[in-house]
Amino acid sequence: MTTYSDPYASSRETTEGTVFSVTGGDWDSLVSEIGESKEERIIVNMGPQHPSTHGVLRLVLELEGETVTEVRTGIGYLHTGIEKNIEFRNWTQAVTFATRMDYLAPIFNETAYCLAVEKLLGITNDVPERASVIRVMMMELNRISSHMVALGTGALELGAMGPMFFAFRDREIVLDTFEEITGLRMNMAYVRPGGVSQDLPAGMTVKIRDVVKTLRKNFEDNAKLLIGNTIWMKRTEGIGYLDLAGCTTLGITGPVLRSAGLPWDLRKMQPYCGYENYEFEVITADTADVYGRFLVRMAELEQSLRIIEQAADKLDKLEGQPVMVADKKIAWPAQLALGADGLGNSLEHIREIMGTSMESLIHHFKLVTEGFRVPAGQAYAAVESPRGELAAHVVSDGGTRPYRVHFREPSFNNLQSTSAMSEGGMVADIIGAVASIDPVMGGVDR
Amino acid sequence: MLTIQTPEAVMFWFLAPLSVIAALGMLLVKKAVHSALLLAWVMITLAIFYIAQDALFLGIVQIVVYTGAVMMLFLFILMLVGVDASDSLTETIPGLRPIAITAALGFGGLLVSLIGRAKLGHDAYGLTAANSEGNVQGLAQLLFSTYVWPFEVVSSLLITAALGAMVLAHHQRAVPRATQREQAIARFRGASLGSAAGLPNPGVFARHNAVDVPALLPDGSAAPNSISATLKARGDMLDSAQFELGEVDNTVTEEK
Amino acid sequence: MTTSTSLVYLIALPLFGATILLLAGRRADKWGHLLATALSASSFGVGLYQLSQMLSRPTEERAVGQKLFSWINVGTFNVDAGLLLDQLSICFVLLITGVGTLIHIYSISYMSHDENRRRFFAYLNLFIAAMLLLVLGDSYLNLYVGWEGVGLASYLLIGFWNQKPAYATASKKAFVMNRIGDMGLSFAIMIAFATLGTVSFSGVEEASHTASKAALTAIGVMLLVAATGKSAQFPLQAWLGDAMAGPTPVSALIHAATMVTAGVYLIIRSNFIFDAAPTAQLLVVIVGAITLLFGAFIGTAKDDIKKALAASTMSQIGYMILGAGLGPAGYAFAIMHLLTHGFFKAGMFLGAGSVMHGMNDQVDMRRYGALRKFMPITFITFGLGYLAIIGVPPFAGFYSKDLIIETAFNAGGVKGILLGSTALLGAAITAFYMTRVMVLTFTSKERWEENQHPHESPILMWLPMAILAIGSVTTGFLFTRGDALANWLNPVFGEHGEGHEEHLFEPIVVSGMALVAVAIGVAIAIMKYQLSEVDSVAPQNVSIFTRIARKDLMQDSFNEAVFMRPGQKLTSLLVRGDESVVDGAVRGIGRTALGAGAVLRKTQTGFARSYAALILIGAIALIAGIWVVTQ
Amino acid sequence: MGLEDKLPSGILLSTVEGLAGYMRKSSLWPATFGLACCAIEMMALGSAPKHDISRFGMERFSASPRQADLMIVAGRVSQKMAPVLRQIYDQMTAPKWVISMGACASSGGMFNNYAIVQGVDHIVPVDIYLPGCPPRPEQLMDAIIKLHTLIGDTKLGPNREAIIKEVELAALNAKPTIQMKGLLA
Amino acid sequence: MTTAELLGTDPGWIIAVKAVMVFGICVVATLMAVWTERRVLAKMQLRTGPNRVGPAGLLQSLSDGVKLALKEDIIPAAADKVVFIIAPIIATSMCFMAFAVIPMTGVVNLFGHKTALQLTDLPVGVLYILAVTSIGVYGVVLAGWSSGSTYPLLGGLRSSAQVISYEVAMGLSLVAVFIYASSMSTSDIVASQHQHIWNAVVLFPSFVIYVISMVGETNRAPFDLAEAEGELVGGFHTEYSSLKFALFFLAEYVNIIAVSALATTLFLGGYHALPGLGFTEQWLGGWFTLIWFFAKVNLFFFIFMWLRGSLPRLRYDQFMKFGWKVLIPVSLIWILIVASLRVLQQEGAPRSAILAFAAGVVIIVMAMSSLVERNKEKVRSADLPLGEAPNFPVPSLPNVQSINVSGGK
Amino acid sequence: MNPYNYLYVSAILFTIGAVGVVVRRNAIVVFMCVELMLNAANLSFVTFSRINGTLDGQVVAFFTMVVAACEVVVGLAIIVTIYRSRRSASIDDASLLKR
Repeated sequence: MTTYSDPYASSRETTEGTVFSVTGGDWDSLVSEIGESKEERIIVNMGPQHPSTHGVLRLVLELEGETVTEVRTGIGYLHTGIEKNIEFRNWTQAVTFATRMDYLAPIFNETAYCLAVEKLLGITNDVPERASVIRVMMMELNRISSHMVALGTGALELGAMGPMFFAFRDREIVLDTFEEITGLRMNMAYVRPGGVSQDLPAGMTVKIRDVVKTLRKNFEDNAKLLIGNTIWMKRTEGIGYLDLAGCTTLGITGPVLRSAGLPWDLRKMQPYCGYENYEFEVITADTADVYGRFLVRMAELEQSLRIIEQAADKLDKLEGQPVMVADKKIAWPAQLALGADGLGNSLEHIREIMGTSMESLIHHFKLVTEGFRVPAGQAYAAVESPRGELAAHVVSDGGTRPYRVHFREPSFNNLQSTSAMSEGGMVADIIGAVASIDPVMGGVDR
Repeated sequence: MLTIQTPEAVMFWFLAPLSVIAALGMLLVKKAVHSALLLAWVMITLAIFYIAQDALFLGIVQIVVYTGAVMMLFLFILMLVGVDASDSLTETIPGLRPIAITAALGFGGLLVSLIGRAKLGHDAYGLTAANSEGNVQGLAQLLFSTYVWPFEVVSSLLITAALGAMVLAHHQRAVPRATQREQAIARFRGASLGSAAGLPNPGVFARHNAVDVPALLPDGSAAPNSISATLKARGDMLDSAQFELGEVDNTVTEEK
Repeated sequence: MTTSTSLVYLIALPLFGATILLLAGRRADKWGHLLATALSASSFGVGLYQLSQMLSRPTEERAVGQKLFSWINVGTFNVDAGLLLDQLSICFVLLITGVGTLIHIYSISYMSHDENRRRFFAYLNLFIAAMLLLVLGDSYLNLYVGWEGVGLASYLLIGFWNQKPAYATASKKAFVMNRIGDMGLSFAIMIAFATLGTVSFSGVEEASHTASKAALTAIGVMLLVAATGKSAQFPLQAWLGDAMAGPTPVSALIHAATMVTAGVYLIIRSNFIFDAAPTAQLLVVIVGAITLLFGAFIGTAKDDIKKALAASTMSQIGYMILGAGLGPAGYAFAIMHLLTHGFFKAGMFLGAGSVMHGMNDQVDMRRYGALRKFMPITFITFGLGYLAIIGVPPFAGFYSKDLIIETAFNAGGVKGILLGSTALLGAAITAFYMTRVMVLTFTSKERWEENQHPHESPILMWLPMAILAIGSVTTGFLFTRGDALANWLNPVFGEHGEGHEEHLFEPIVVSGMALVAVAIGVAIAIMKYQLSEVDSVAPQNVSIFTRIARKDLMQDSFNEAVFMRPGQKLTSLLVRGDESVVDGAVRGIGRTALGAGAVLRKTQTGFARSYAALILIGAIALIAGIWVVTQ
Repeated sequence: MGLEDKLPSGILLSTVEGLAGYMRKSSLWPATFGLACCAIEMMALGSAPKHDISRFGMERFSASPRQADLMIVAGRVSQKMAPVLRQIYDQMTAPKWVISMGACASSGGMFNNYAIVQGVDHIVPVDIYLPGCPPRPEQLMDAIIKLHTLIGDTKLGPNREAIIKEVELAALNAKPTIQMKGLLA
Repeated sequence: MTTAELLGTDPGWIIAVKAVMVFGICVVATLMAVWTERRVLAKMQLRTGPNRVGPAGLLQSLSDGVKLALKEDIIPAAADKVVFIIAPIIATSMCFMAFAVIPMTGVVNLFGHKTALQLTDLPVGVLYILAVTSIGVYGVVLAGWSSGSTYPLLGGLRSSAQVISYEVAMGLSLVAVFIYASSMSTSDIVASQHQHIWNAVVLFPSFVIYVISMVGETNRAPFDLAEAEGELVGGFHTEYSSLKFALFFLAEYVNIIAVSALATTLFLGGYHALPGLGFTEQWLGGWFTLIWFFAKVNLFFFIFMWLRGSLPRLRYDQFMKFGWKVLIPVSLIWILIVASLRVLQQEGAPRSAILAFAAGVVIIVMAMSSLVERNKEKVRSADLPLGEAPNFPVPSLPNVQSINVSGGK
Repeated sequence: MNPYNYLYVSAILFTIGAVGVVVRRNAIVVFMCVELMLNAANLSFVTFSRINGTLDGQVVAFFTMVVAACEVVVGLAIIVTIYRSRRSASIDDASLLKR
């Protein structure tokens, strides 16, 4: 005899035959179960090597036709052990690791870390104003270069080739500026605990103003390429919806949060580096979709340009002031001016430490080989990176090396929203949704 | 009176065996897609036959309708329904196959011999006269005068069939599928926020990345919800135990 | 025949307006009424232009035609969609577009508070287009299209306020009753095609000389049925009263001036058929006579001002039908009465609308009274119409009605006396109930309810009324001056322009008799309503006649008893028969089949392929059979 | 490889070698394999109008490894990514080349830790090592041009086999690392 | 003498020569097209484009082709071998076959023989092209299926659905041309345009529909969903390498050229010069017509490039919706209009009636389109939807001045 | 050669189709065999048309094509529906007629 198994009816054998006891079910749940028949679903693996997953993000999709029913995000393919490595470097060297996390926003990584260290050291107010202004200017430039990548690749992934090239043209302009100031295009390790590694080259503010002018003009072109384009609107409007409740639940910050209507910007809410002295607006949108995020990023570019202009004005006023904290116990001893041979420190500096002061030499030696000591304790400092709240949580046991450094990386938090933004949409919408989050896997995996 | 030119004869003796072979092949191959391809080939040869027989329009329409639409539909359905399943060719109904083959031989033989014996009372005329104003024009003349009624009937049949197919194949959902927007809103208002950030992804670190391998939990056991419920239901799931690191020491000791 | 290319614009302009307004939807709310009015007016302009063209041509070339396209082309049956504008049509064209335009103008103001005014104007335009097609079509088939078109437009307009179930029912009733008439027309067309082989006016006219009398009589009777339906004649008159549910301008345009006269047009247009089929002609006369009394009786009992006017319309159209049935002698007079009636009745309806406008849509005349002081313009225009309809010289109605009465007496013999007396009686009753309306509404004492503030209507409303009033004063005189209209129309009625000239009474005597009858009617009405107190609620203890008249002379009960009940009986009989005989047989077969199936199912395996194999074997058997047979 | 391997050695072969090398180097389709910082510089090479890799006929970044000729390993390779990388490499069709872009890919760079593969040559054969952290686009372009020369000189058929034998022999004859006594010995 | 009669007199060797010429033209045109596309796109994107191989990089696409031929040829283990090999062959050969009925020149002198550069002139030439392209789809579907992996299968299904749907729209847009030319033969259609006016002018809606659907039919941006790199990696040809991939590549471009050539033939007067320039058969006729032909083909090809350079990709459902709910109904309505106009004309209706009809149609279309516009509704709200409150507390909006870029409060 | 040869081909193809319907179990293949039979019939029609010198045969073949298209559309829809509920396209599984 065949046995039937029925979830709603159990049966038992008695002497008079089989007796069924029907338990019954909730009709609504039954209906929804029927509605969610899983028969025609396929599982597709997207990434970690896929042209549209922003690096090495892996997405495991469950599709019903073209509709996405489930998204799992797989991360860790770029895990580099940066936080662990930092524990084995001194406080200053850690900057070179931190800068390589979110490789689109190196200055922000550095600043967040340095602000935290400065807090621990208690020198937050001793950082020279010129250094702060330079930091602000660099951060805003970096915000532009980062947004350019977000917009360009986002457009490319939705099939528009043109914007990509226009965006990278502008990004190159910014990177050239970085190179002129720091010597490197990316991963500069320019911001150091106590200030910045070196002053601006002469006449830089003039150039910066030129750059701002050029960029402002170029941004108009870029906007024209996409805003108002019917296909672009169709691909972005109402896609990847995530409302404010979702954002706050998942701890999402940055343009994604602002696209849901909350004007949350750390530069306004918890000003650092003297942001309270700049005039700029927080950009929000209320569509909570990909298009809103796109608009927010576009509009933030202009605000960044405004800040850069103000910073350039301030820099002109602060010409000649130091860019590193005065405390010689912390400040890197060198002036990092080039020597006559084009390498190394300036002759005056060498002459000073080698010739005039034995103490200087010892101090130099200790500082370079061992680094400065930081009082025991912990500090948390956050900055508003292009992707949201980027923060460093620094723990010191009083030694020359961090006991623990943890970064609160916005990409990591924001990436949690992938499944909320994609489930229920179409396959192609995932691309738009992920692009609108603009995750940087280097930051996610660290 | 019709005389058949040599080129047509050559074409016929070349293509006719090919089409018969293809038809036989369609009967015998295991994969349905191959059957479909062979049938498409038969249809194309028939189209060529039509064209050779002064039915130019019909030949082209044969390709458009049969090869282009009907067979494409078949391929579509084949891809939807069990893509790479090969059919078993063993017979399940006892005695059917010998009956079928005998019957077929008898049927074919009878047909052929009937055709051989058939007499028309006149020679083949050929279509030169009927096609004098053009094959398309001739057909149109007939279609829109003598056969206008069947034409209309057939067209309404076609519309009915299309509608019917849509109704049949339409997958009525018991509850409308929630849009992304609705899902995203409901997600953060549900009873639990446990899965608000999505489910974990499968794969064992640096050892196996496939979607059917459950991830490992810190204690080395497989994480049940790391692979899709659909795969689980279908039973397409590998045992991740083989990727476990047996020697992982799970004991925690105080660091000095 | 001369051809003209601009005829199509007559129809195309309002049709275009209707299309635009219907498609444009709400966005046209702001300008839709203006567009519709302008298009209607320009159609009128085209009509005037055509008239001037026509006048410039010699009499025999005045009819113009336009072939639009080849409509039906099956074997020997050819129908062109073509238009024909002759002296008869132009009268109608000008009436339709002229009065239509006035009513458009009136409606702008009348309907200004209705949120669906645009839709209303779309329907109005649609109606005008359809009506023009009706009178311009050059064959019965084209006429039929217009015929159905006005039916549709009328249906839409009566049911315009279809939120109210009663109004929706009224429109349905009108539609259904019209359908019966339409069946008549379609039968007539079919018979014409079957026996005469053509459906164009000219073709039928030609064929009517040689066709059998029976066929022509059949066609004539069917045409009469059609006419009774559309023109609300006995026995298909019941819908007209209910049709008053529509907005008042609709009543004025459709149910007084234009659509209801389509039947008259049809009969006159088919004069050649009726001339050749005296039996049918006699029927026409009878119907006309009955209806004119019928309508008049109803009119005396109605308290609803619009229904009273509707009854009057019915009665007046009875006059026209009567005239049309009197043969060549009456055609021109029927048309004349039609035209004058178009003016004064439309004017009176508009006046009624104006009164309702001022009285918060109150329609009960017993609730009116003494409105003369509050609505002087309405009073004057309505009064002019009133004088016209009761036939006081020199107003229009006097000329036209008087001529019909005269012709009726001239019909000869007993028939003539009967018809003439009927017409005379009708005139007296008309005078009675119209005076009643007039008195109850304007001159008697106030019987309003509380919170009524009667006031004069705005200029857009009274201007059309004024123009129509002028028409009702002057047209009769103009038409009869030197027999202008009769001569104008003569070519349409072909060779027999001059009829019998034997007079029963001298014309002046007839006029005198008519005036006396009118005077009696007026006098009774004034006595009864002006000089004595009128109840503001209709008294119930009245004579049986009044009661019957209030119930529209039992027409609905009649319909119910004669058509509905037997129909229901028949249906239920059929149902029972179906159940016992047909179903029984079916069930029996079913049972047999089930029994057989139970035996046969054992042979079924359910495998499609084994069935296929069986089919194959069957096919082999078949072919083998052929093989053997052809051996 | 394709049909060129069926050719006999001789003058014809060397002509074909030259031609094939020229064609191959002038149409080198990179697989998109961005990992970290270097990927951005790689994109800059491909996308920034200033650099414009399309001049060399390389703008067709191939999403499918089957159609790619060149894998630019741009960035640090984590232990978790290594099998994926190898799989992609295996899916590429011969002839294929690998540029190890940046310090991390070449040697693990500054990340000498548990997470990072210390040089991608542990997993796939590398043709060009490109230092820098990250290398500028110009550097990458230089590497590509150097690779072009390499490709242009690639031998085919019997010549190729001969070279393979030679290299293998040299490897066999080389002193084992354990016996080495310093850099130069 | 009509083209059909002219071609009927061709001896066998001329046909062979012409076949070779057509093949050669297609291949060379493809090579040039690839190069042009890369250069033009580069210009649109502020770049240079290929310029190393040959003069101005002209040989770039040749080297791509040779390189592909020299690559290793892989047949994946999961693939269905026979079909895997047949698929690219079907795809390529069919698009070449489409060229057989394209009239590329007027009467020319080929080796002393008067003929036209058109392989054959079928009375149902355009239908023939539709038939051949419908077989060409097999290449794509089979490639996707036979690869035995998910992305290609999805890509193959997408692409075949796309090609089939857009072929319907394309076929419908051609009906209007047939009605106006009273013929389905390509050369007749060219001739009728020469006598009257280009179909692109009279049948402008058909022209637009055709141009849109030809982009859809060839799987090109912004309709390149079948091979959408962003979603499906490479679509149906993901698993293909070496020559087989080169064949798909070739097929794609030959297809583009074929549809452009068909567009030229059906809508832009074929090989004839611009009307009104005074070009005649005698003066700048003959082989010069080939130049005109290719100038027009290139115009269409430029449209392809332009679209690719400037537009994002549509989503699949939007794309299918566009095809089925916009293009096909519009072409159906348009055919009805064209047919009615044509009948009116042939029945000799007065010009005013025709004009009135046309005006009426225009107004109806305008009215309907404006109705559609109205129904557009914007979904926007970051406000919390009514109903259950979120589980996680949502902060009240902080008192910070902000600019709302999406037009809200 | 004479045109009757086409009729022989037609007869053979028809027979093959008939056998296929009986022998194959995959519903889709069965359907394809039906299509083959229809096609074979069409070939006969076209040949008859040629033999008789009138186009009526071609018209009938034309109608056959339309009917075949209808049949395929509905048939395949049914197969898909069956497949949805029973996960099988074998016609032996759909033997519910028996009960």
